[in-house]
Formats: sequence, structure tokens, C-alpha cells
Amino acid sequence: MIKVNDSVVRELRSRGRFDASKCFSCGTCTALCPVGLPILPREIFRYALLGAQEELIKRQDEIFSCLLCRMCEENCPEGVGISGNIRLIRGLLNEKVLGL
Amino acid sequence: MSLKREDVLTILAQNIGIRGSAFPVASSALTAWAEGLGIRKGGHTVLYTGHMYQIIPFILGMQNREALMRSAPSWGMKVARLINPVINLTRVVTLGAAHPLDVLRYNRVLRDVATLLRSCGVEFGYLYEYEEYAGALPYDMGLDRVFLKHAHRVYKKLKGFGIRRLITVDPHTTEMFKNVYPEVIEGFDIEVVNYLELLAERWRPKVKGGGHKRPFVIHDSCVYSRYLGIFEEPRSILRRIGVEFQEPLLSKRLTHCCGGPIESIFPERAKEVAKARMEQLEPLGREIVTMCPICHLNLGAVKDENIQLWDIATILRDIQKEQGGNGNG
Amino acid sequence: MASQKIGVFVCRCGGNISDYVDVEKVVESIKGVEGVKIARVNMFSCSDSAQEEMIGLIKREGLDGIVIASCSPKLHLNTFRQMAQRAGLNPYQYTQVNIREQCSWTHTHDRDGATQKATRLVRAGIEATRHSEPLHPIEVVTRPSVLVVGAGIGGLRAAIALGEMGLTVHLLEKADRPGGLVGTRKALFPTGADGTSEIDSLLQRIHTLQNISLYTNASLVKKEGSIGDFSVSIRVEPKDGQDRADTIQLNVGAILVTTGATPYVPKEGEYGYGAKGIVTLREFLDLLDSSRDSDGIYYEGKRVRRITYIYCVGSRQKEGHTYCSRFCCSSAIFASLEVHKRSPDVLQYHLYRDIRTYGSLEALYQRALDQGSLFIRFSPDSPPKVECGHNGGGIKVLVKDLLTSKRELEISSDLVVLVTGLVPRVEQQEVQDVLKLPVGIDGFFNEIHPKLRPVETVVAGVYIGGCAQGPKNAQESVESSLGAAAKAGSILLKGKVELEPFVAEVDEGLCDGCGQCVEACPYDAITMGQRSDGTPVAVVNTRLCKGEGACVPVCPKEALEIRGYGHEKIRSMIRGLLTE
Amino acid sequence: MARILVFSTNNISDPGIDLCGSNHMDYPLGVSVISVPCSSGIDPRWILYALEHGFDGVFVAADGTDCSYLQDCTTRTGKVIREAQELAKGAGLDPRRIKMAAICSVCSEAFQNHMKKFDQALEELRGEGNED
Repeated sequence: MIKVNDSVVRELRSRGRFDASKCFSCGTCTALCPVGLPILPREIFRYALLGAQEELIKRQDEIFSCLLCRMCEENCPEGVGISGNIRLIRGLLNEKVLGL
Repeated sequence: MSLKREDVLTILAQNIGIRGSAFPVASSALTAWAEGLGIRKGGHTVLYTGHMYQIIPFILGMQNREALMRSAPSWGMKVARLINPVINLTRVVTLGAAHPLDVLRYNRVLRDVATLLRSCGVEFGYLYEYEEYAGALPYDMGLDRVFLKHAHRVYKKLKGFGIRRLITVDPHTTEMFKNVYPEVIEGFDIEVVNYLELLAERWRPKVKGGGHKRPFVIHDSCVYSRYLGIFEEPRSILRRIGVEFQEPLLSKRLTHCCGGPIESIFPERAKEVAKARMEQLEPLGREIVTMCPICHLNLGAVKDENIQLWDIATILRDIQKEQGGNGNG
Repeated sequence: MASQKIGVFVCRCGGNISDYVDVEKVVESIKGVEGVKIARVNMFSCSDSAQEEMIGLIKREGLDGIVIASCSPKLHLNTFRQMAQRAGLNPYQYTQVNIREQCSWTHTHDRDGATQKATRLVRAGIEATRHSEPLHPIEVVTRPSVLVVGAGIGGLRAAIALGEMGLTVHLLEKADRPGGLVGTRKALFPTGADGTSEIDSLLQRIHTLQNISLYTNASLVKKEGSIGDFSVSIRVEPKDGQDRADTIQLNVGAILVTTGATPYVPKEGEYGYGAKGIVTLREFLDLLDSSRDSDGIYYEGKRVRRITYIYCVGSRQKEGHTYCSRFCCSSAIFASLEVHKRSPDVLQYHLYRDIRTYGSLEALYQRALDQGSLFIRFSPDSPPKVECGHNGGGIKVLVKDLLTSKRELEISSDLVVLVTGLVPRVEQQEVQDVLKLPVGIDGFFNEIHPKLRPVETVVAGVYIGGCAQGPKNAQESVESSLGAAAKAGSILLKGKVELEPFVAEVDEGLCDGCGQCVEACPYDAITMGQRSDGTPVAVVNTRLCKGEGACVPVCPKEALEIRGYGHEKIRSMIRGLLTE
Repeated sequence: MARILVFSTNNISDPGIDLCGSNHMDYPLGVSVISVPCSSGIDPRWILYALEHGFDGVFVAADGTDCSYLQDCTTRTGKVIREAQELAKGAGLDPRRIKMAAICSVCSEAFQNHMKKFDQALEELRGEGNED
């Protein structure tokens, strides 16, 4: 079970323009990802929006594997700022996990 | 085995925080390219390298020493993280690692850029040892606090030199100054222009005879094409000097990444991405044009021996020389 | 007087028919059929030139019946009936045979087979025309007055539209004041218009129109007569100082039913309803309406920071309310946008099955996504569970999120909004009983066809609009009510109306007066009368008869048939279909 | 190919059957349609007549709950079908040759499936008949 923790979203929004809620999970991003990680980026956004910090921590490798190449963002039908969102999640993890 | 993410990030944060650079190497190595060009120091308009081309030979050198690091004991990196704030480990590790030919090749790109700009009458200075890394890597990695501190410091320095306009030479530095700094620094008022934009606007090379028949294949940088919308400019300049080129299926706004951005943390994954890109480029020709030092580095790591990678500035300069001109036509 | 000189026209329909059916062969094979005077092929039967040519042939050859084998009668039955009329034929001695939708387009791979089938269909059509009687539409004179039942936003707008046409309008409202569901709402989606002032301005308009009478506390208690001339009784409840209700008799030419619907109220305990912090959509809208100037959202004095919406509460159920109420998604999302605007720090979770923000309302959904609303889809097999706080604890909503492979989520919420839809009003039953209007499976009044005849009912002269025929938003209610008003206006302004002549008919020679048909008729259109010799015989009231034919199969003597669908006609069509 | 007579209704099932054609969805060639106002008005004697005169099966495409005339249309049509089946039995015909299903104005796929299955079922019945 995931306990929805609204502080994560509040924190991400305080760091910058976190607009992952626009995502409607069509999967275009996943299909186009040159790294080919099936979890990128929609599932990660879902966990972030739900405040499932533990799930994000489990997927740090994927989160840091993103090239920020914006292939997905260019083709996102909802215009989600995917690379910006990934950056914000990295920031959150750096702070929470590494204290950086 | 490669370096762990937390080690990379920690050392990166330390390097930026303490030494102001992601990859602190000797400042002589950063400014060597400008020797003998007689570029004035400072001024309202400066050519801004952001260190990107200069550090590539060191990264290459370090990759060659990977075996050495692999043999280090597992506690090694812990110790490294502890001592890095005191001793510049990057500098130590890379000492003498850069291959002189690589240094020449990448420095040459910067010299070519400077010459091309001059040939269309652009005047500029250079900050030499005072130039700073723009901070793309910590920004991308989400090292927000470190990055913000660094960006403010860089901006203050630029203002201190009275700089009004930066001419950038690589996509990452361009993106940082053009889009990121204005977002995070209130009142950021320095104009930023990429040298490709300037060439597209002003360069009128003399062209003798027909087109240049070498079958070049063009590879766009993600940052140029998708972040900055710079993809018609390089094509326009290449056409202007008679270069013919092939477009891969994925190009311009849909260009395929070279894998570079994750090279520092996931070198194996980065290589796979680079190979995938190479497979798209290779069938179209043996000479590939890149515009970004990171692309050049990463594609270079997976290319066949018979494939040649050229930075766009080098190609333009070479042909300009063949055509026997320096100035604007 | 059956048709003896029949003209048959087989249409190529460009190539739509002739690409798959050998139309020349069809014409050849029916040329010898008894009664067929001429048989031709047309390129486009519906074209002006082809119609003129056919009219010429009908006149020249003295045809008394025609068959056109072309597209579906849904498209051109009336076109060709009018053409027949222009040629001096009775329009009901025309038969349209559908060899496009029901032949060429369904059997595209077997030209020979399709050609043979087309021939059989045309033979049946010839039989139909041969056995058709000239029929005449039933003409009825209409009174220029209308009864509108229900003065919500739809009824008010319809009354004004009819009043502006110059018709006398009697507007009935069951409650003590008009306005319906919109009358108390401050912000209507998607524009944010103020419902209260909207209704006020409509009422002002009504008061300026002399030919509209508004009755509040009033209900319809009796109806007699039929289209064009209804006689209705309305009962007006006693006002202060009166002790008796008034009954008023009115004569009207048409009746509009705009009785609306009512919000679904969850059962006690349904998703925790009844507990503190759990409200219906309507209650939530009231809460927003009553605090429009406030900067945050407050519930019982406490600032709300997390709102969870549960959609489809009481809608799309396996039993009971099986339908979708259409407006609730948009309404809830519109409300959530107001929350985002007033208080951006409120986090909003939308637990939904499907989002139905159709047309331009999709923009609301997009805006909600953009502003940070989180949409969580659940399966109807595992609806969310609401756990109410004990000892002052908050509310927890548990839901299996389909997008994270059915992981169970626990959402702590300060306020839970049950997004409820609309259900038929209990009071609707009276209107239903008085007007004998059929209702559909959902309990709302049924139109003849949702697309082709959306505001007409099988009771000629009675039209439905607004939520009485199914849940709608305010704008759609007004649109359909205005549609009903236009339909009523079109017959009343003309002064007369023609009804299709397809009503039941008794063959007095066969009827033995058993009376089974009287019982079978759902519209009380058949009564038992007497022949001149005193023997009982069934009598059809053609104004009440709807022509559905429920009486036909029950008659042991085959004495009853629907005009145009007689026993002999059907049997000969069956034979026609079997002739190779 | 079985010969199938379909009784359909002007307002409700006709549009559904027409939609098959508009979508170029094929069904067996032996299917022919006669349209009436409402399925409750179909006379069981017509059904028997069709079977006795050469149709292999009769299918009533009923209005179902969409009927604009009658709330109890399905019940009434059901009664028509039962009576027709009784008549068929009385005449020594297999009552399975008579079938009914609700076909609405968008039921093109349902109609296509019904026709394919009914055609097959009638072929099988014919096979059984030959063995007798």
C-alpha cells in the first residue's frame, strides 16, 4: 500500500515548475526513450505525484539514467515538461538521500 | 563496475562548490587554445567556451585509466569523497592523462570558431583564466543548492567584467546562459548568442566551383535542436559553403541522443545509446558532423575505425582554407 | 384499388450499387413480373433530372404504383414520396427497396449472389406496391396554445421562445418558485455564469410577455384529446388565506414536458455519506457558492488542504441507476478549478472510472491537469473505500490505482466529495400517468429516436426537453427544450398537422367482437362498438392509435391490421422474397 | 446458404442493420429484411407462413428497451415468438428455426454475429433433418 504523502508534491512544487499532473499516462515517452527504460518517465511521475518517496528511492538508477534529451517531451501530447520534472525529482532525492 | 552515483554526485558537488568547476583541471589547459590568436582580455562581448571542449581530452584520458580505478578497493571511493575537498582528486587522477593529439584536436575547434567569427567581422574578447564553467552538469543532476550558488557567483563575476554579451560555442553552455540563468537569477541581463546563430546571420564565404562532394552525415545535438531550436542554422552555413550532407531519419527536433549526458554515471548505458545512434548514422556515410563536444566524445567511443567524426567548426574552417579565403565574401 | 401498372427503377447510385450488383440483370429478371409495366436503370435516382424523367414516365405510361430500388428509405423515402405526389400518384403507393445498405454494401464479394438477392428484394417491393392502398395523412387542426410543464431553466426558455412566436403559453411549476436546479446556483459551468441572476432575467422576460401565464404550486392532473386539441386540467395548491385548491381547465394544441430531474442522494453510509467531511457534489457546490469571496476553502470552520473526489457515485451501477449522468464530471472538475484558483495549495485527488468531459468541456479537464489535480482511475470491481475518522482522526480514502498496477493507495482527506448525478424526479410519475408517456429503462421519458427525432414522443403533440428525458447540463437542457419548443411551434403556427396514416383498421366482416384487441392496446385506442345489427365490433380511435400494431397478433380472425402493413401485403412480400 | 427472413423495425433495428452495410460488414446472402413499425405488431402467422413457404429461419430484430411505443415491448414480442414457435411445432416444424434478439440502432456488430450464427445453426438443423 502507498500512503499518499502530499508533502512530496508540495516540496517539488516549491522547487520549480513541477507539472507532471498533466501526464495522462499514454506511454509515448516510454516508447520513445532512447535509454529504453520502461519505467521512464510516467511511472516515476505517478509515484512523485502520489508522494511515494520510497518508490522513488527504489528507482533512483532509472531517475538518474534519464538523458534529459527531451525526445519524449518533444512528442508529449500533453506538453509535460518531462526533463524539468525529472530534474526536480533528482533534486529532491539528492537532498533526501544524499543530503546534497 | 563504474563509479557509484552517490560518489560521482558527491565529488561533483564538492568540485563545483570548492573549485567552481565540474572537472577542475589546470587553468593553463583551459586557455591554451587561445594562444597566439591575440584575443583581447575581457570587453563587452566575449567568446565564452564554458570549458566544454577543453575538458574532453581529460575525460578521454580518464576513461583510459578506468582499469586502474576498477582495481581500487571498495573503500577507496569513500576515502576519495573524504579527501577530495582538500586535494583536487580530479586533477590528480587526470594528471598527464589527456592525450596531446586529443588536446590539439579539441583546442582546434575553438580556434576555428574564433577564426570563423573573425572572418565575418565579429569582434570579441575572452576571459582567459577568469572564465567559469556554466554549471550544466550540477543543474541537470539536480544539485540545486550547489548550482544556484555557483550561478550567482558566475553572474556576479561576468557583471564585474562589464560583460554585456556572450558568444557561446557549445549547446550546454548556451542553454545555461540563455534559458536557465535568466530563470534562476533575478535581473539577469546579459545577451547570449551562439556562434552558429552568428555565422548563419553574417557569414558570407567565398565559394569557388561546385559543391563539396564528401558525403557528410549530420548529427544534431539534443540541446541545440530541442532546447534551443538551433538546427536550421548549421544546415544553412554548411549549404552556404557548398557542403552536401545526409539527414538521418531522426534529425532536427527529433534527433537521437548520443548518450553523453549519463556517461558519468552509467557509462555502459550511455554506450548503448551511442551505438544505437551510430547504427542510424553509419549507413548514410563515413564522415559525421557533430556540433557538440559531448556528442563528439560519445559517438567517438563507439565508432568504427573507418568512420570519421568532425566538429562543424572544423569542417567549415577546412573548406574555407581550401577555398583560400579568410574573410567574408 | 391495388396498383396494376407498376414502374420499377433500379438505381446504380453512381457505383455504390452497380459495382457489386448487376443492375441491368435485375431489371431484366423482373421485366416479366405481373403488373410491371416498365423497368429501368437510373444513374442517380435522387438527382433532379432522374426525378423529372420518372415523373414523365409515370404520367406517360399511366403508372399507378412505383418501386425504387436504391438506398435506405431513411435517406430518400420522403424524397420519392414527394416525387410520386408531384407525378399525381398517391405517395403511399410508392415502395423503396433498400439494395444498397442491405445488399450491395453487405455482399461486396459475391456479385452473382448480390444480384440474385437484389432481384428477390425488388420482387418483394413490387408485391408491396401491388398490395398498397392509397392512403391519406390524417389532418388535424391545431390550437395556437401550449402547456409547458416545469419551469426550470429549460421550461422558462421554451416558454419564452413559444411566447415570442405569438403562441399562448401556460407555464406550470410544481414548486413555489420557478428556477429548478439552476435557480440557486451561483456559478454554472463552463462559463461561471450566475444561475440565480440568469433565472431572474428570464422571469423578467416572462413578465413582460403578456401571452405567458405562470402557475406556481401547480400540477397537471388530467389530459384528454389529442394533438392539436388537448384539454388539460391543472391543480393549483391553495395560497395563504385560501383553503381550497383551484382546478383550472385549459385547451392547448401541444404539451411540452420539461419537468427536469433531481440530484441523486447517496444512501446512508454509501462511501461514508452522512459522516462529517463527506458531501455530495451538490453540497460541495453549495459550499463553494456560499463562500465565493473567501480566499480559501473552509469546511465547518476548518481550512481544507486535501480534497478527494469520488466520481460516478450512484451512477453506472450494475443495477438501479445504470446510466451516466453526463454533466457530473464536468461540474466536479469545474468546481475543482475554482478550488485551484481560490487556494492553489489545496491538493485535489480525483478518483474516477472514466472522465466524460466531452467537446469543448475537455478544456476544463486539461486545465485541471495543468493546475495539478491528480486523476486516479479505479475499476468498478474495486470501488474506493472511505474510512471515516474515529476520535477526531481524518478521513482516509482507499483506492486501487489502475495506473500503478492496482496498488492500493491511502489518501488522507479533509473533505470527500461524492460526485453524484441526476435521477428521475418522483413527481414525474404524475405527469407520466396523465400523459401516458413511455419511460425508458433509466426511468426518464423516452423520445422516439435519440438522434433522428430527439424531442418527440410517441404521444403525438407531446414533446420532451431538458433533464426530463435524461441528465443534461444547463446549456444542453436549454438546447433540447428550445428544440421541443421549435417542434411544437412548427405545428401550432401552421394551424394544422398531418399525421402518418399508419393506424389500425378493423375489417368488420371478420371481427367477431371477442374484445382481445381492446385489452392488448396500450393506448386505449380500441373500444367495443356495435354494428347496425347490434353485434359487437372493435372500433379504432385513429387519433389515439400509435400504429405500433400490438393489437394485430392477438386477433384470432386477422380482422385487425395496420394500414400499410396488412396481412396479405406481408404474405405476398414473403412470397416475393422466395421467388428465384 | 440458409434463407433467413428478418422482421425489423423502422425506427430502431433498421438503422442498426443499415449500419452493417454502411460499414461494409458482410452477413450471409440468404438474409432478407421486411420492416414494420414495432416488433410487438409482428403476427406469428406471418412467421409460420414464411417457414411453410420456403424460409429456413425467421429472425425478429426486436426493439427491446429502446422501443418508443411500449415499455413492455420485449415481453410482447417474446409472446409473439412463443406463439410462433407453438404454431411451428403444431405444423411439424422445428421451433428453433424462429429466433429473436434486440437490435438497436447502432447494433451492427450484434446483428452481423446473430446472422452468422443463425445461418450456421440453420445449416446444422438442415443436416439433422436430412439424417432423419
